[in-house]
Amino acid sequence: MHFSGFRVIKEALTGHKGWKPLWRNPDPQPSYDYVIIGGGGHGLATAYYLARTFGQARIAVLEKGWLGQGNIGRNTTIIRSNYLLPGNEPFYEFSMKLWEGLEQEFNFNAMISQRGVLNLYHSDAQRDAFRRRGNAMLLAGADAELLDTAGVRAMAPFLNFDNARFPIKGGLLQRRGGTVRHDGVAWGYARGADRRGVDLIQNCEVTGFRIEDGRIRGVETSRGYIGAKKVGVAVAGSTGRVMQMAGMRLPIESHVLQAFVTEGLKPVIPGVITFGAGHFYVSQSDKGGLVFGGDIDGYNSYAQRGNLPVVEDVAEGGMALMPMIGRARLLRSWGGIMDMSMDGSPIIDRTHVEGLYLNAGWCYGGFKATPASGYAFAHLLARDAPHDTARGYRLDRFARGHVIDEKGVGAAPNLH
Amino acid sequence: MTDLTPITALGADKPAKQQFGPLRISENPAAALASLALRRGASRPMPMGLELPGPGKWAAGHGVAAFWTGPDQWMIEAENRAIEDFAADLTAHAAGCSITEQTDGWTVFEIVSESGDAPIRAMMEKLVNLDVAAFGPGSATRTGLHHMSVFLIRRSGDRLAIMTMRSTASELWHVLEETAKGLG
Amino acid sequence: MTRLSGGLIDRSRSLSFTFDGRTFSGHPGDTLASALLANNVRLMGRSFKYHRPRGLIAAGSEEPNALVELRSGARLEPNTRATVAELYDGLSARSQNRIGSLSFDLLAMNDLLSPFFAAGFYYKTFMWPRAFWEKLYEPAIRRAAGLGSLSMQADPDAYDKGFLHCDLLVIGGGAAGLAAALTAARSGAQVILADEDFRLGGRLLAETHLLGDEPATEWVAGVEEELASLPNLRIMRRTTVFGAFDHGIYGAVERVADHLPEPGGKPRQTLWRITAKRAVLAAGAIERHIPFANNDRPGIMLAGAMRAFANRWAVSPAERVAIFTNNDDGHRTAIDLAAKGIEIAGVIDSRTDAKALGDYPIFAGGLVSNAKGRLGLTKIEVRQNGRSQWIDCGALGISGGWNPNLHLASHHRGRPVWDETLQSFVPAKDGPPGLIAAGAANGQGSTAAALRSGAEAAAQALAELDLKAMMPELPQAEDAVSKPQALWHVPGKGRAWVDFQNDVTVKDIKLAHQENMRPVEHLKRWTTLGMATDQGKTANVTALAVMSELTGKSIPETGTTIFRPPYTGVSLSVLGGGNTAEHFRPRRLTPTHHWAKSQGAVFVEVGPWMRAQYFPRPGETHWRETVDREVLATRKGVGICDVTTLGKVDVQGADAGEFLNRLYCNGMKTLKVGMVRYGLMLREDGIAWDDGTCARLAEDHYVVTTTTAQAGPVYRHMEFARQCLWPDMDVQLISTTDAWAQIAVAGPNARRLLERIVDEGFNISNEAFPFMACASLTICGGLRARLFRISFSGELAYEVAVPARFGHALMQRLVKTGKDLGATPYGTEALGVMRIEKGHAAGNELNGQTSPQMLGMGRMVSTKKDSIGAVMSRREGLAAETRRLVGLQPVDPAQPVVAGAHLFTEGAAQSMATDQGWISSAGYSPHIGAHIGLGFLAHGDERIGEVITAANPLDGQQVALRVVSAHFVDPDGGRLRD
Amino acid sequence: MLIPHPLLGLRDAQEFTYLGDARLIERPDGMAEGAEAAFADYVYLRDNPAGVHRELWFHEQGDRSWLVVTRDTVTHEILGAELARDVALRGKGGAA
Repeated sequence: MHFSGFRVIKEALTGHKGWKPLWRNPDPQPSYDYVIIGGGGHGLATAYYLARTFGQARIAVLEKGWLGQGNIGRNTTIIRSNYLLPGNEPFYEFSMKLWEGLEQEFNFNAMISQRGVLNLYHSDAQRDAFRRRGNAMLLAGADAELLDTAGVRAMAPFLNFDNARFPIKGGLLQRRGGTVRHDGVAWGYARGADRRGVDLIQNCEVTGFRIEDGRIRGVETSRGYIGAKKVGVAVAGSTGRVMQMAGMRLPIESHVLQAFVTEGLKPVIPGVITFGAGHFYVSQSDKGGLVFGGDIDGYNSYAQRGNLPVVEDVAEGGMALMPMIGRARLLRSWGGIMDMSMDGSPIIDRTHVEGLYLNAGWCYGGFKATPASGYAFAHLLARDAPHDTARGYRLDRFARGHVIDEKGVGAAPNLH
Repeated sequence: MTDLTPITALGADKPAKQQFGPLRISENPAAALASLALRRGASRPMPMGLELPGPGKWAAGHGVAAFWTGPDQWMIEAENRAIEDFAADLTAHAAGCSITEQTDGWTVFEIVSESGDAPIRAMMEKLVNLDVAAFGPGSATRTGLHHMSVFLIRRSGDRLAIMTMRSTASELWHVLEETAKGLG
Repeated sequence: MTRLSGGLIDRSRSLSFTFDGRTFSGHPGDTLASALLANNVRLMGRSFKYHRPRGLIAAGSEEPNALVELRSGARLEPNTRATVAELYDGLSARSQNRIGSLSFDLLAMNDLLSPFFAAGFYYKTFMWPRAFWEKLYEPAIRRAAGLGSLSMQADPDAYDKGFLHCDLLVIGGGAAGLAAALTAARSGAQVILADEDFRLGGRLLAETHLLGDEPATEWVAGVEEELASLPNLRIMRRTTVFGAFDHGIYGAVERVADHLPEPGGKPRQTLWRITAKRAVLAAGAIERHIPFANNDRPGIMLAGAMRAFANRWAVSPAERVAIFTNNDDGHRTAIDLAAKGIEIAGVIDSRTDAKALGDYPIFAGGLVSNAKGRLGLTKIEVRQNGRSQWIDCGALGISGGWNPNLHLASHHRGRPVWDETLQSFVPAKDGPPGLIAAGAANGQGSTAAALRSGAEAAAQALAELDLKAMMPELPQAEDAVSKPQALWHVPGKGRAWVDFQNDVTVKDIKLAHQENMRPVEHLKRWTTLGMATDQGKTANVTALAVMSELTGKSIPETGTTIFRPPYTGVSLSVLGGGNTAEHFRPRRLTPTHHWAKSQGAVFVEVGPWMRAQYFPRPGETHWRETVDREVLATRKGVGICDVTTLGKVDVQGADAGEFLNRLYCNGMKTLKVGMVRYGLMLREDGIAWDDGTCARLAEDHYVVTTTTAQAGPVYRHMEFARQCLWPDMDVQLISTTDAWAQIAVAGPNARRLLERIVDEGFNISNEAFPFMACASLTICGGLRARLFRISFSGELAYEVAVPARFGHALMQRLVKTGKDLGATPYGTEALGVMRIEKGHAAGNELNGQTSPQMLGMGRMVSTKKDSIGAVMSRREGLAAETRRLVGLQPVDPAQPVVAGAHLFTEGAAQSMATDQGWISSAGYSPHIGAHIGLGFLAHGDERIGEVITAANPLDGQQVALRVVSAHFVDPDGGRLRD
Repeated sequence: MLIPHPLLGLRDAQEFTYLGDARLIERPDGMAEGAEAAFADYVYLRDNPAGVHRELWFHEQGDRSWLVVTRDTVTHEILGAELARDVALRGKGGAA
């Protein structure tokens, strides 16, 4: 079924009787060419691109719960390609370009909204680092502008310019950055994959790998054994748990990141704004809620919930930056499990098991990467070679000393 | 004696002192401070005759006072000896220990209640995440306070000392002022 | 209508208030909701999507409809539930989410278009043409969306936070909570009783049953009196426990002054972090409604709420009301309202065997299937025995059973358990450890059961703490268990609302089912069910039941629904705890701060510190003019700068040398007593991390410095090394950063100046006190001090440290004594310029991404010893890195050098692939007479003299730079040693 | 969260700074054969268990002790805590 305004009108006038399921609920087949573990954004996107772009068939996505259960539905919905390092920036810019045509391509309105991402700076050193980053973005074909205080004030006059502890000296702006309706991404990819014959299998938990002679043969699941020629793992926060079944220790820790939304408010905040001197970033959803977050809680966790100090810390940052939000109320908080890697950058690579591939280490930045991650992982699965923009995301970069450490904090996952 | 004139941590000639309802808060710049840490294998000394207290405790006597700051580590207070080289004196009294001068590392604010321990408790509840009921006289600990690192000493039921790094003294004074006013 | 008799309002006083500009009056004890009802205002809000006219549903914090903008100006507070806004004199409120007036909202056209706005519609359209989404569709949607407005002004009120510790936290002050508190408090335990209401009693205030032989309010008063007399119990009214966090930590907000026109010197709200060994969740229950066509008409509300308004607030939403129920509880409302003189149009009870429990018409086996009255209910359609009839009534109370208010019990993601008898979810056993649910929150909703279970919960909690509880004597109370019939919605053609605020109807749930959005989370996300300000408190369970009907599975099989903090909305102001504006983070002030201020210095934030950036003099019109002067004065005469902010750590012990040897990549053990050495610390991954100096004061005593920014992390790391890596070493550490004021004295006249203050007997001549020497000595007539001959500027330089309280006076003395030597104070700007001129790496170079090799210090990493990071610094990737720190100077001296520009081979195409490095630091060098920079350039050490291009496309700049030595000043270091 | 400090009793986790897996105590010998591989493992690889985890916390706003805390990463339940120095000494075969 093709979605369109005409279709919406037609259905409205005929009692919505014609709407079909967004996807099927197939039972698993005995075997597939490709099994993707993880029905989150990255897994669904991988299946979608495998089918659509790389012309592959006999693909299944195995999801332990419901589609989009993971971090794709538990994030602050920001997209941007404002990275510094050559290992990252081309990849995220590739992702941004995929975002820009995505809705028309998969025929689903994910409400991609490029209202801009503004990172504020508060010192000369921060400005210098941002200038270096902004120039890297331009050199990679992305867009960037460096604003001074007046430029920021023109965009966001409601920030605290008067008596801030850390005065706003300017900001790095990416106008093409913005927000996307997170669930819409999962559903758009899921529907797009389903329409191309991918089996999306919910409530199907992988309980083990069948590996023979160093080669993957299939996966044991809560719904029985499923054979596979190739298996791609894209399970974000659960990476440690899943890869342990293949005997792997990884440069990854699982941490909890909380995010927050306020009650609905009439529009006040134009795009995404991040505070450079506190732990706070914010945007406003189309429904009117201020969607915001800060740092990860900082300790290993699989609990999908965090603690009060971070809530306070984030609110404190928000109040320092934009004291006019004080009378808005926090409505809801949530926690996601982040697969924090040792250098803050992801891994898209083969493993020591032939036919078993890994997509992980997205830290708290996986959402914006969804299209490129799926695309690059599909590329790797289908062609057994890394996508051009993802060459740096190798597993052995840690041992070999080719880390991609945007923040420059080293092997400290909770600081990335 | 040096001809340089010291100033207080708040930048004044004289220590700050202010009354808020039943609470009197004053800066005490006269106490000398030095840290004492046991060297490996050393036995616990009794500097100036004072028995060093255990974890979480403060003890006074023999003209000095001490509180536990960490395993095998204490801070020694000596009233009215801030200008002297107290650390050197302490070194002589604590063989086998590492002594470090801390007099100007920390600024001490003494909070005294005129009406028993309730105002002290109310103040503490708004400042630090410690179980006030369990922080009776003779207790001492380091903790966080409005993003500052402080030592708290419950000198008696109606007396609390808060020590902060000298560089944050003005900030702590502001917090104490605001908090005491809010209790009013 | 006029007030009913009775109620817990103070009729002796009147309070004036306004709603949408009209002035009304109410009484102390009223909420805005009850006062509006008392003034015949039933229409209070508009729904989110369809802008349907709405009135009250509830009487408590679960209210989804009656949201208002409270107060005005900077105190404007959007989305305030009228049901919890305590009335005060002068209160002003406005309805929200409307264009036009509340009764004529232009956006109500959305309601007419509702067929187009079915669940998930927006995912299916607005995609063509692409540009229209951001230019047309989205702006229109954004304008229409949202609820209330922000004032756009900073919140003028004060907020604070506090910390409480107790044995038992009792959440909720109704029957169960009071019994729990009484039980625990009498046992001597430390108890906190928190209730969101301004009056203790909970549901007891809304009922007419006797407790023993007295009205419930009398019993409550007696208990309150006793509790108030117990020093070990703290009653916290107007306090909402909003979240259950790990290990018995609860977040709570006390609304200290929300019931006052203005806080008057007090904080408006306080955020409490309560650490409780045990907690009793006695938060009561929330009544369910039963969806039927047009069940959102103003005047249709929960029957229990209707009863609460009548009994507690002495108001009824209408003179003639009807009740729709599936259980006995609905009948109570009819009985209580009838007793107050309200006409009961009928009780429609879905149970075929239902009987009237009072004098009112009963419609056994009946259903309410429709309602009329757009701005206020006028009549309902009743279906009974296959016939339907319209009945006039101004209000309808609905009782569909009660859902335990188990919100907090699911904050740890424990799944509530379905109770078939109660037809509701009850708290799971795997809830937050230490939290025991009691009373209606645990499905024990009769007054007697609530009292009993509250007391028992407290006793259990205390027993777990080894405290003996005395069970209090509990009064006799009603013990009726009201078992609802399973009735989740009334089938029919019209729209039947499940989630009122977000306009989710039974049809939307059916559509979600049809489109295979069946898992609960898909249902919620597809339809926005449960995402409104009430977080689904009045909707979620009903929606699950409707979905279960469609799937043919049981309700628990269909799914459960859990809640996340906060229980009700918490203002960001109070979560921020009041540390806003300049007190967001503490400022650390240097020992010479007050002096610098008196000199008119301009300050700059450097991490936690405020430092003097430069010292403008009269006549200087630009900061550069000032900085140039400070630099030249230093290089020509002598400059003075407070460098206290560098971290200082005292390292003592027999193994201090070996310890530092392992911490720094270069050797420290061989350092002679009385000497200083530059030290570079690596992270264990081999990247340069921090640098500073190590001064050896004695065989077993070093003082090391760290950078200002890393003082905390480096100290932590040193303790890690001491305690975790090499615990058998004899090393003691302590920070002494604040203890000493440290002042740099730099320039050709530095020694001459210092000789004037160093006491007799100390020889600081070049021979006696050479470059990199250190000593303890006295100055200014006996003041203990430490002197280090180290230089950041490249000049003959010293740093002198004195007890911090003397820093101010020392600074004054140096400036005064050195006047004839050209003594000039300088700030961080000049400091920065001079270190760039000298080629010293600082924060911009030590950015956590640069290796010792890149910094030109590769050879410092000793291979003869093990030190942190040494092994990893030799990894292939780091070894292969060719970028090196170089100096950069514009070919045309008039051209700028800008930090953050990228470096390219001259004439090469510019892309990420051809990128050769970047400029890390830049500034104007008065010494060179041009801008200069430091940067990392591929093979930089082999390219001295080459002209390269600095690209700064952000500013459209391309500048030709010559690669030079990073040491612009005194490259062979002669000045340091003179 | 509350950390059961072996010397000071229950203290709010906000007083602490978290580092990570307690295996960081077991630093390889940098002068040994094969040190680079050992360090690559030490610096970068983690068990990252969903369940019981031994981890390092620093009592930054307290007594400056490093603790080894045993905690369940799924429930956040804390099973114990001891001074890291004692653990380290035990590992080295020294007296705790």
